[in-house]
Amino acid sequence: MKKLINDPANVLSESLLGVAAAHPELRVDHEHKVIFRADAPRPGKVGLVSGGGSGHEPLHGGFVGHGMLDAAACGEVFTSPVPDQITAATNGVDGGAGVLHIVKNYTGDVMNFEMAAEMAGATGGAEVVAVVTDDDVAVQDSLYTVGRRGVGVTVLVEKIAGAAAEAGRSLSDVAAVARRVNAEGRSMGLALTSCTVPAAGKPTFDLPADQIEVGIGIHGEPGRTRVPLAPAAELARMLVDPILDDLDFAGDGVLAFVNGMGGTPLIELYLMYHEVDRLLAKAGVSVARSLVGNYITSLDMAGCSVTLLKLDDEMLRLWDAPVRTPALRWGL
Amino acid sequence: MKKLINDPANVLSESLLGVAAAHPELRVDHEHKVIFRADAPRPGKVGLVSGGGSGHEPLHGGFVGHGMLDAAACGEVFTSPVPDQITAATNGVDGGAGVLHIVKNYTGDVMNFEMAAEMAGATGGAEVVAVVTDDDVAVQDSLYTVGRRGVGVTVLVEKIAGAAAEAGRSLSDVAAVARRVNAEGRSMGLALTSCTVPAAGKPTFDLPADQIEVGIGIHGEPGRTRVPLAPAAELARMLVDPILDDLDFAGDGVLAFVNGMGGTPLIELYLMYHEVDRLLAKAGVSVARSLVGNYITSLDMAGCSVTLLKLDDEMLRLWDAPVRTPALRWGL
Amino acid sequence: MVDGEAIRSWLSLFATEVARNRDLLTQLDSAIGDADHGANLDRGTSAAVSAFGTADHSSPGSVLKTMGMTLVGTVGGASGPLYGTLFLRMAGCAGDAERLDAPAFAAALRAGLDGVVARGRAQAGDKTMYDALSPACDALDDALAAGRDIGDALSLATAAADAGRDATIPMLARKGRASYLGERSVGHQDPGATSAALLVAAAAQALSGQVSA
Amino acid sequence: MVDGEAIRSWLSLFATEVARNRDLLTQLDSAIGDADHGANLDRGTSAAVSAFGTADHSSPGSVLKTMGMTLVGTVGGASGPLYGTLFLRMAGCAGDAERLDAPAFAAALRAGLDGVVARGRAQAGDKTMYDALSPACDALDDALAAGRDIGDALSLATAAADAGRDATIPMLARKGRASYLGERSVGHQDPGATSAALLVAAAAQALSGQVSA
Ligand SMILES: Nc1ncnc2c1ncn2[C@@H]1O[C@H](COP(=O)(O)OP(=O)(O)O)[C@@H](O)[C@H]1O
Ligand SMILES: Nc1ncnc2c1ncn2[C@@H]1O[C@H](COP(=O)(O)OP(=O)(O)O)[C@@H](O)[C@H]1O
Ligand SMILES: [Mg+2]
Ligand SMILES: [Mg+2]
Ligand SMILES: [Mg+2]
Ligand SMILES: [Mg+2]
Repeated sequence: MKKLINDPANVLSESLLGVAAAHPELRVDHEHKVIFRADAPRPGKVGLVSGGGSGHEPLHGGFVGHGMLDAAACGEVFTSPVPDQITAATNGVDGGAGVLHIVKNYTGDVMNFEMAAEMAGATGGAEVVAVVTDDDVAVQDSLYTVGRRGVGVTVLVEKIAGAAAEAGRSLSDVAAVARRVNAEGRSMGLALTSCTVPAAGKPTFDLPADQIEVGIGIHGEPGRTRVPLAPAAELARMLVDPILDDLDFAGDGVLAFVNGMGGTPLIELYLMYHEVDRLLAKAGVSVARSLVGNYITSLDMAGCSVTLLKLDDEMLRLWDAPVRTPALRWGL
Repeated sequence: MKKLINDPANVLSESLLGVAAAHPELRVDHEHKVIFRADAPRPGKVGLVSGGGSGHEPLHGGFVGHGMLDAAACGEVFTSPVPDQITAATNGVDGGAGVLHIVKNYTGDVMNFEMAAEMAGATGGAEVVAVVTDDDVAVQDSLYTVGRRGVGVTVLVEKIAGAAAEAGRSLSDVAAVARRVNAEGRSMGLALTSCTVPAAGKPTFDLPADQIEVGIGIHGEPGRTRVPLAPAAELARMLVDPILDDLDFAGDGVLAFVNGMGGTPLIELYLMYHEVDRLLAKAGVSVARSLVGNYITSLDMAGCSVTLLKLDDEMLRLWDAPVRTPALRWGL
Repeated sequence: MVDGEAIRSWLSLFATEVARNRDLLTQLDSAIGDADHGANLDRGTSAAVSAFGTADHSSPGSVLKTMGMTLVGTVGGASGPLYGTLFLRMAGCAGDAERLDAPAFAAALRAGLDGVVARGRAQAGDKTMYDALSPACDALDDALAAGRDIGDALSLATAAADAGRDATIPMLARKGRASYLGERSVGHQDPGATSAALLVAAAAQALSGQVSA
Repeated sequence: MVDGEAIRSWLSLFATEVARNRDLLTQLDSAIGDADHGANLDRGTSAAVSAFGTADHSSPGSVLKTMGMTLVGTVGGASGPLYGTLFLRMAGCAGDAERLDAPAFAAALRAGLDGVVARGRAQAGDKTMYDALSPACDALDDALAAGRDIGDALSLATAAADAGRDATIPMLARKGRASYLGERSVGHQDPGATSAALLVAAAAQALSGQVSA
């Protein structure tokens, strides 16, 4: 394993020291491993808390700031944060208007956020509403399973709900917007290589030089199927087709998001964006906004995911609203 | 070789199609492979042109926009653009106030930009001044060699000179600022892995699992020395010490820039930033601004570089000025 | 009778076994999960052993509560809340009693299992820790009902847990990360069922002497 | 006498040899450069062969100009301007002449070499294409001065270019990317000297018959 680290056990805490040093506009609670806006809590504003396992950077800590999250609770690599961390985040952003938890749909994340919310309820803490993201069409949903994973749409939920909260909307409003974004968004990803979890010390899975994993999540888990490596045009089809099969994206326009898994260079992501854009044009789906880059990653994994979000006027306005975070910034 | 591409020969042209599709605020000349600000040329404003081999994204195309470059000429992967491309870029941004060429110090880049400038001179084209960046302390400078490579400081030159041009400063002023940034900046990089050039199809060099290359550039070339992999704290010393040995950074404050080579996750870059920050504090160097992320990359190489820039008041003001490009954006 | 000290030796032994099997657990989790079960659980059980050093262990309930709180507070992921809830529910069931007799211990373990189900809604055959824990509880109850002593009963429970763990191999996962793999989850042993079997085996080893005493 | 057609066959043969040795050139450039010399040059020489199809080849100068312009316009990197300048300077020296005799051809090649030096400021021993081209020019001049025919002279030039190419192996690079490696550049053959030796060998093969005709 080749990484820019000291002891694998300290990757997260030492990285947070770097975040604190590089970003005076953020405040890091090193004991609880929570990244806050320096000006949190903002009285009267709904507080937005997200969090999850680390290793997906810039998600979530890179999305803390004006117009997006108020705090991110950082679990160990690929391990959801514990309730104490989420509670510290929740209390730290509680400006009296309630707190929204944005939770990716993984058993661990859901349970730890639930336990934190139960504690907040039991101790008369902030009013908490949770929105769970589950946009990954690779996972067959059914009554008997845990349902789809939360992946790329999480970034869009954090941005759009963040803008709604910044605009002073109520907790139930902000939660409704967040749920709508999740409901209208779908994702699908593929991996060219595995990633290496620092504590594990070797790649999570072995992938022969001519094979890829399709239908992966963001935790280095193997995908739904292993298929031969193919040209980008074909790979784009493997990602876009299941998304278009799952939801009708005809309408005013979509946000098209091509996301890198961490180890794939931008030149390839833009090439993929071109292929995705072509497929959407062919399918009669018009693109209103785009996002290309490494936003929700899986450590050093090579690969990408595609997320489409069906925008309405309100979502579009909130997407365009100013945001000022380490990883997403405009208008400020 | 595992890449999100179709034919290795078309990586650049297809990626540029993606850039054009994703960024309506840019205009891409696909024939010449030049990325322009959509509003170029800006009458009365000094035009900023940079360029070089591709594979370093977001450099340079991701830095085209308000407050930074007016155009980027995109050579094939790791191959400087040809004079025609540079000429097309130069003519396309000529608003009557002259054009600054920002050239990284590589034989190929320097010669191709020189030939383009000679042509502009011979054909009565725009007044062209070239500034060559050469900040890499890994390379021993001497009268008999080609001198240092231009690496990380190039990003800072483009931002700071871009702000000066946006403010309406003259060509000689903008060039002077650019030269000052280059003169006050130093960089050093290391690689944990090689990168794979699409046309070559396999890694440029083999690196055993316990070895790293120190003193690398941005073209996947081997470094000055191969040493055993070490903890991040030690790696940071290998990068920071030669920089501090080369230039006295005492003063008002530096811009500390930890750059990823493309395949290294952000969590590691922030961890490295922490180590760098500690070393600077110990050396009595105060940090006024920071930048952490993948800004000048080497395809999928894992590794990082450190750049320090000794800021003065003017540079600081120009660094903070609004910028709106795909990869660096604030204040707008 | 099981006192606080006995519970402490059980859970300390579990911690030792988790540390010893850390790489195995992570490797199993690499195949069908995210390669962290060993690191997660080890972080929690080590923290619990440290906490035992200073915490109250005058009663089984207090030790179990320390264990549960520590796991909830340090493990994260799916296994943190699940194991945490298991021990917290055991603590709740044990109450302030200074000692638990065999049926009381079995009842506490059953309460813990119910907590796991309440939290994670797993059913038999979902390919989770439930598939090792549930047969173990059943075997323990049956053996005690049949008049076997606690040592025998815990040995039978261990065998049942091991069998339940092995039975996860052919299962198609319906809960946890392995469920994302669909058919590809078949043929792999569940990491959580594996750690759960270690927990039961540690009980057999640590408690059978104590209880018969 | 060398006419435009002969120059065209020389440069076409060079293109074929570049294509055949593309991987070798890139591999040499991987060791001490950036792994693109084969791809770069092949892109340029293939483009030149296409350009020959439509361009004027009534004189050596016109073919050499097409070659030089095409390389400058398609190769990029260091070798594009250098090889481009070499052929453009050859074209300038050849002027409008319909045929070049052996001394005129040698003079044109020498002018090309001077262009390479003017552009890249390489000196003997810097570990560049100069180290193959310069001995080739010297050998060609010497052989012609000694009254040898062009076929023999180009053979001797080829041997000199090959020897010059091989001599780059122990050199410490002072120009081009390889110079960044310092001591580590020692022990590797320079890619540009390797392609330059192909150029000279192609001349020997394509021109010796023609010129003696
Ligand atoms: N809903 C559930 N009910 C019971 N056990 C579960 C459930 N979901 C997951 N598990 C158990 O948790 C184990 C994984 O734990 P761990 O790897 O620590 O957490 P994570 O899956 O969050 O990475 C699985 O092997 C499984 O036994
Ligand atoms: N200043 C120079 N003068 C002569 N030849 C040079 C000079 N610099 C580099 N070269 C030649 O160019 C070759 C490399 O060409 P190429 O790989 O195509 O360009 P780049 O180095 O820009 O990637 C070297 O092997 C060397 O022979
Ligand atoms: Mg996990
Ligand atoms: Mg090159
Ligand atoms: Mg796991
Ligand atoms: Mg090269």
